[in-house]
Amino acid sequence: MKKVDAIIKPFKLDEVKESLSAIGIQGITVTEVKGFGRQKGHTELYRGAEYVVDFLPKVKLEIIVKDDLVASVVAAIEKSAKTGRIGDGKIFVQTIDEVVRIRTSERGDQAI
Amino acid sequence: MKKVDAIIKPFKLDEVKESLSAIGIQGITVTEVKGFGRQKGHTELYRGAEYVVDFLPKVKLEIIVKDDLVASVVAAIEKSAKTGRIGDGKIFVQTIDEVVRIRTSERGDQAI
Amino acid sequence: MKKVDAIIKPFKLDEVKESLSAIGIQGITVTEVKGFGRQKGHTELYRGAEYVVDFLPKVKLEIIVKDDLVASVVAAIEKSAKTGRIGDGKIFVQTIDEVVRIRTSERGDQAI
Amino acid sequence: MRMTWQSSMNPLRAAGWLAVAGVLVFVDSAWAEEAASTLDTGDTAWILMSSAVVLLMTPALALFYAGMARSKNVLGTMMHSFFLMGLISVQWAVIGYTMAFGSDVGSFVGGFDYAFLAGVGGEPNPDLAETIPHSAFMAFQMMFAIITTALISGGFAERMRFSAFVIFSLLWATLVYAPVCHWVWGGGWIGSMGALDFAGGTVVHINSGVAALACAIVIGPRLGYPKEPMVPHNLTLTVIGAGLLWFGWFGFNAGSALASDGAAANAFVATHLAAATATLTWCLAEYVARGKASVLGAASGAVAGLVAITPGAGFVGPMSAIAIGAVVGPLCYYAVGLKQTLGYDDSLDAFGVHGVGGTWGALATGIFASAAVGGTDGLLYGNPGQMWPQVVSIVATASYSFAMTFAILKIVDALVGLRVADQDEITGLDLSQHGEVGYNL
Amino acid sequence: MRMTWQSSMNPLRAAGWLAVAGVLVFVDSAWAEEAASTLDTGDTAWILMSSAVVLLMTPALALFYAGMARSKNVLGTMMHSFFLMGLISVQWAVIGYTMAFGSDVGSFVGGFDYAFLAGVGGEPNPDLAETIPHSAFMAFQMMFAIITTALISGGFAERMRFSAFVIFSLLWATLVYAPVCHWVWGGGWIGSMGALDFAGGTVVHINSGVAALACAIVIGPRLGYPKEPMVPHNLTLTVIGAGLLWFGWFGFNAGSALASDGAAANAFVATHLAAATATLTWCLAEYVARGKASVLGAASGAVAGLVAITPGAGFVGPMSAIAIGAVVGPLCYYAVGLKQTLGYDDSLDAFGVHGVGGTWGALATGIFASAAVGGTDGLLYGNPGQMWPQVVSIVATASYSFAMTFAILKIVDALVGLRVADQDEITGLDLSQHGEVGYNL
Amino acid sequence: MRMTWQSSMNPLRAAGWLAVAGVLVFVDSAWAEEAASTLDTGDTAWILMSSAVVLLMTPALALFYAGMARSKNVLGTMMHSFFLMGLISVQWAVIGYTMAFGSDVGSFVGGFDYAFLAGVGGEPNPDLAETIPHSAFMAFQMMFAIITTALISGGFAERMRFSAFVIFSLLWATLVYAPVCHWVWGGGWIGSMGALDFAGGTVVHINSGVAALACAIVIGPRLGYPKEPMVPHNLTLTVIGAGLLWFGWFGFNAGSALASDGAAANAFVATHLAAATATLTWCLAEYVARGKASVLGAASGAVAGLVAITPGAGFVGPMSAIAIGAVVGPLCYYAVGLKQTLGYDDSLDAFGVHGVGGTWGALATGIFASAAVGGTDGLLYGNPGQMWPQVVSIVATASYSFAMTFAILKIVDALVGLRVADQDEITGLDLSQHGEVGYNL
Ligand SMILES: Nc1ncnc2c1ncn2[C@@H]1O[C@H](COP(=O)(O)OP(=O)(O)O)[C@@H](O)[C@H]1O
Ligand SMILES: Nc1ncnc2c1ncn2[C@@H]1O[C@H](COP(=O)(O)OP(=O)(O)O)[C@@H](O)[C@H]1O
Ligand SMILES: Nc1ncnc2c1ncn2[C@@H]1O[C@H](COP(=O)(O)OP(=O)(O)O)[C@@H](O)[C@H]1O
Repeated sequence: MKKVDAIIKPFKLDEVKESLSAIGIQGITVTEVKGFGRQKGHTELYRGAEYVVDFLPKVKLEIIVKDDLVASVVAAIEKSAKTGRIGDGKIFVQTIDEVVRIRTSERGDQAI
Repeated sequence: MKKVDAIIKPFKLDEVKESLSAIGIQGITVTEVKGFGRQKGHTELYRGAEYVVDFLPKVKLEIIVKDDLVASVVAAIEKSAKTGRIGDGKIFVQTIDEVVRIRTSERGDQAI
Repeated sequence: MKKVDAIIKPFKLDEVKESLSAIGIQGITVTEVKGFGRQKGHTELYRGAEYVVDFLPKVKLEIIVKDDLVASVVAAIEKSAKTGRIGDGKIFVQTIDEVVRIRTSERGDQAI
Repeated sequence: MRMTWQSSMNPLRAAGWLAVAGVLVFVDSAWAEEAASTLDTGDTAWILMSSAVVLLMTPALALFYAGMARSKNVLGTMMHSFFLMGLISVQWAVIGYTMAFGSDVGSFVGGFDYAFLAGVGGEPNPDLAETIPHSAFMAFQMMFAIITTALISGGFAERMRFSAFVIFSLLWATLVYAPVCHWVWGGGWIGSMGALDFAGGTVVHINSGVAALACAIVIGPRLGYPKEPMVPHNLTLTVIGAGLLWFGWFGFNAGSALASDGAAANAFVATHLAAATATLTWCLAEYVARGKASVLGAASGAVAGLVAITPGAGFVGPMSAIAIGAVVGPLCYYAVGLKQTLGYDDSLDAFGVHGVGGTWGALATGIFASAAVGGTDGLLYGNPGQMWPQVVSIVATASYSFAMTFAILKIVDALVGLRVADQDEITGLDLSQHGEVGYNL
Repeated sequence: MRMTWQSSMNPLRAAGWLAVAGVLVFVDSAWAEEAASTLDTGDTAWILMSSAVVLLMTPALALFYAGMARSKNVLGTMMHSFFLMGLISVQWAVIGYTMAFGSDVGSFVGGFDYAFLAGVGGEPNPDLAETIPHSAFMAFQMMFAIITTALISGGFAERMRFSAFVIFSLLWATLVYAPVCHWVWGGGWIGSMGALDFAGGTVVHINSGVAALACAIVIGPRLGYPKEPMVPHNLTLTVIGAGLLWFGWFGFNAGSALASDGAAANAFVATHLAAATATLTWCLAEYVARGKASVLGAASGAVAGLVAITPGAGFVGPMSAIAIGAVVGPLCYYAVGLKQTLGYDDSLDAFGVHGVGGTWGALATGIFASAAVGGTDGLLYGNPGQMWPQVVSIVATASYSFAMTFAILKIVDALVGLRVADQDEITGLDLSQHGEVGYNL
Repeated sequence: MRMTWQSSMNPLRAAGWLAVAGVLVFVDSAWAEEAASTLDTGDTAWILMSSAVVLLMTPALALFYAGMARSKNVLGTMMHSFFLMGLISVQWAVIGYTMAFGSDVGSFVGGFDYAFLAGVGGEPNPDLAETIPHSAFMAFQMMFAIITTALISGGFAERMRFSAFVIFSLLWATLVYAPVCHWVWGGGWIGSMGALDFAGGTVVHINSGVAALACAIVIGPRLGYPKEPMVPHNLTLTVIGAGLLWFGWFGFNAGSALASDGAAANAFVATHLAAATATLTWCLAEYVARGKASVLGAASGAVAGLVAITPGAGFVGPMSAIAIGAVVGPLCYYAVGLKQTLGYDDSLDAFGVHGVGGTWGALATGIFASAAVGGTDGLLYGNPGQMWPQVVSIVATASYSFAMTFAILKIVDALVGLRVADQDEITGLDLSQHGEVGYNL
């Protein structure tokens, strides 16, 4: 089993969720994060004082999938999250040793 | 060393924390997340317009443990987080290569 | 490729970010988390009722790096996040199977 | 998320309303008879503005309470106040006002002379207030009925079914507030026996505080109470609320002079000084007990001081007001702790502050009243006899309020069920009762 | 984050202001002629305080609206109200007041007699208000100009360029508000034909509501509307706003009596009861349609009730006020759904509430007016002829407002562009237009 | 989280309070002597309501300031205002009022005639205000003492020990506010020399602004300042605060007429127009310097305008008010940047806005005063001599305030330590000083 993490632009969340649903993904965990990267931040002004903010709002998706689904999940995210502009984000894939569904105590692929 | 991630219902947090304390776990990192899964969302109404919200509030726990504790940690979470109703959440286990305690620069099992 | 996770004290974030920038790190994803650990919590009082709060605000950094940078990243974090007082936090290192840059579809080390 | 809209406009319903309107217009016609005017523009300005600021106390209470609730109940808690600006206002116009201030029936309740506000117009009614329009007097009193009913919600916050809340509030305002108001201010037996209550120590605070206690007992504690922490979710709301309450209370107490004169000014000063002193002494009590004074303590102390001075505002001098405030701070600080000892869940301390503070205020009025200020001397000025009507008014109001509230709750429980389902309580009132959430930050 | 500061003080600029000041002082000198005073201190107190609470309605509107916007636009939405307290006040002092209340020119607009407030001093101007200072009357009316212009922003919220907003508001207040105000209250043709508008059903609500509709149509829907969910980000702000609006509306409507008397008291009562009833009936409509009443519904209903009673507050009795409020709740509940059917994006329902509610109010005034209350009978009291001026005033105001707003928008679009760039809309107005963010919690 | 409760009610403490009360009642008795009344109900209504809205300015300031603080200090910052509604009110009743308005002692301070409010009752005191109750005058002035002391907290926000704050405030109100108030309004030397200060340019704004500067210097910058970003945590609070401040300022300035007449109306208009203009010109300065106008800028400009017009509100005409506001917007915009150049940390710009804006206002009063408005001409009306007392009053107030504040701070530092421990500053005042947190969203 694999865990796919995707850092995306917040306004793309609904679109990505729908493209994942479309390929049969039934579970996603979403976290609001702040990203620091090549995309440059913005400037805020308060009473004349200027603050450069480097951290931009991003959304992180975590999706546990069976090994054979990884490629299609990555492809779905890539397609739906892309704007082509800097800051579109990253996808990371990791190996998971075990999955448990708390409600049923199922393990492994069944539990996803 | 392993990292155990658990996605649970928010109101179960205190109970899970206590059951983990009870088996000697001394460190947990908690994140507020939103979960999309089989548990269906709810409807919100604003001035007659209806919005279906699919993302539900969940809490994610991350716990780093020595390999031999994984089974009991998973069991403790399973037991304390279970309500038997859909949406109870998942547990994921991953392998960790290295752990460092910042304060002391200890590494490995000592650092947990 | 590796993922370095660091749980640090919130007021150290800027310093850590700068020390990472200094060694050439160009991407960081940051999450606000709550930590339970050896550092003891605080007491809150509301109309005479006393609540002991065990969870403390922490910040989690996730940084994906090429294998050969792991040691220097860990060292940079250790140095800049350390206060020497309990609760300074942890660093965890994990292996990553694949990285994708959404904007360009680059993979692997290029994508970091 | 997806968004849909179902249009289901029903023209018949609109027509129905218009028919009802026709009937009501008939009532309005009765309302035009005029008498020779003794109206004073200054007094009228003062009472109109006082009415407006007392109305503002209800949204202020919504904020004060909602800040102490948990995030998932922020709107539900606000609704307990805000909705009553609708419900009780209409109830008051239809039946409440006349039951409180209509011609006396057996010293217990007012007759139906002013039902549907018949005869309540722009001319003064000298029996009630000589120099202001009768309708201004009615409006001023209306705001009291609203906030008194809203205060009770502190006792059942975070767990009552909304439909039960609506029925309960309507019955309570009619069967408890209106009669007790009549007893004290409308020509009923408590006023007649000489009990002093300038702006509502019994009518408003003991009445609502004791009702809240009955609610807390009958409805039972919140799920998880007291094991789970239930801490205020946004104290900035509570501070805004407390600030606006303090502001509104000037209308409440000094407006109760029903004129813009020295008596109003003295009530204004007494009100302010009691609030100020209780702010200090609640903080002091916290500091002595725990080593830290808190903002919630300061806000709570202010409200406790305002409660305590309410019955005496027009009867006591400024130094007495300071004394009254000084006592009520620590008194209520300790009183709000009682619930943990005794096991009921008066969630937002409506009884602890309004019941206890109001009782102290009613007693203190008997103690500190000075003929030089408001025409009647109290215990400290050599008239111990004043304590008797004060005690009687406290006991009568508390007993009646407790018994009637208890009975109403039982009826409402039988009708629709007082309490939300456990799952709904866990989800929160905002989503389960109202289908909306407070924050999407 | 990094912080820098660039000092660029320009002494010439300060000098320029002082030069301008010199000229203006000359104008102020003209302003001192005095007449025998008939000033009443009670009336003056009432109008001054009413002016203050009507001013407060504009920050209240900022809160009411901003709570319904998305988090990234909270400040931008507030700015649409707050900034106008600056802009329209100065506009009013310079040119707006005299265009509205200066000596009549062709029944259409006021002449320049009061430009720069020349002659608007502390003595009463008996043509406008006999017992209060002329400057108090001017100030009271100024607050109306501000909030009317601010109300429009509900139609273009979350997407208008700030510079476009500034120019639009200035032109609108001058070319639309001032003349329409003159038509109705300043001696113009609508007032002369006998149309009843006590406190601004046409001048304020139809005028701004229809302008908002024009804005929504011309500027187009928000990016993603209606597919993406756009839910209120902080309803506690909306509730605070609604509470303060209700409070302020007492000054708005009862202050429009321009005296502290029975008429003011009756307007006060009518205002309150209509708001109360509409709170209930909007909730009822929600309950019937969806099974749940909401806090946003209660707040919206309150505002709809206040809108609807505005033109009739001084002309109808309390039971008629209840009828007016009862109708407007469901009416506006369904009206705000129209935008989804018809496809425009009246983002915060300025047209749905103010346009529709104001129209009902203007009609209802013709229906329910009673000579016993305000000197004129309406349809239900046997004077169907009153409906005619009411309908004319509605149609004229709506047509003029729509056409002029449309034209102004086109001009502003040509000048600076009405709408922010897509990327700026996605980022939000707070950061893109104002360089700041609402929350760092 | 775990919850516990320790009950430690002490009956002796309650008894102690009652004993104190007994003594105070004795004082109240003295307070009943009455004179022939010249009370005007309209004036009284106006001053009572003005007092209420000026009281509201202190919670408004709590919001205004707290929104600009960081999240961890939101409650601590609010406490700096809210707690003073308790502390300074009692101080004023006991000693402050008499030191300000008691019979003059050497042109420097008032005698003890009104200590414990002896003799301050419902009848007018013709020496102070002929047509309103003496107690209303006292209450009105009390609100000024509270907010002036609260304003200072902008200079030491986010780092002062709470105990130090309490002692400092008490000493400052007694040793600085009361005498300066006496100098200007209580019969002291500044008033006698003919300096014009209608509502507190020197007494309130220069006084508190300069004190804040002393505080910022003595207590030192916040940890991490100016390297770490310290951005406002919740500007919605700041906007609510600014809206309520603007509202309250009508009571502050127009109430200072001490009557409900043309002078009050003119002060009302001047106040509003200066605030409006400064809102625009602060935004304009931002736009010129950075290309963007901000909501914080608009709110700051409004407050700066209100500050600047305070001393002249009753002396200048409306166009002069516009000129005064026009200058103060850019002036304060640049002044708040000074701290970065000069290196002190006036955290919430109490000096930058109140010190600088108040100084400009005091000068501008000398420039723009017109005999036609308030009885005295200024520079522009041919009386350059008026500048002299204005300058003297500025210099005297600023010097006295700076020196005394400095001394008081040194004493308080020696007594309890001015500043919290570093660790507590990092944690935040809310938790470290008050044991509570602002938000659990
Ligand atoms: N090496 C990295 N480790 C962790 N997160 C990263 C890394 N690089 C980028 N990110 C995340 O991805 C986001 C987008 O990256 P950025 O460099 O701005 O643009 P792009 O994705 O177009 O390369 C960042 O805001 C950050 O959250
Ligand atoms: N495949 C998955 N990947 C990541 N998170 C998941 C996955 N499946 C479920 N989750 C998380 O677990 C939560 C509960 O899952 P759900 O399917 O609703 O019920 P259950 O846990 O009973 O199967 C979800 O809200 C989501 O946060
Ligand atoms: N075993 C663990 N698993 C996950 N997170 C941990 C673990 N131990 C500590 N942490 C995180 O690190 C933070 C600091 O740990 P703590 O034990 O308080 O002090 P120290 O880092 O000095 O040992 C905790 O608040 C928690 O967020």
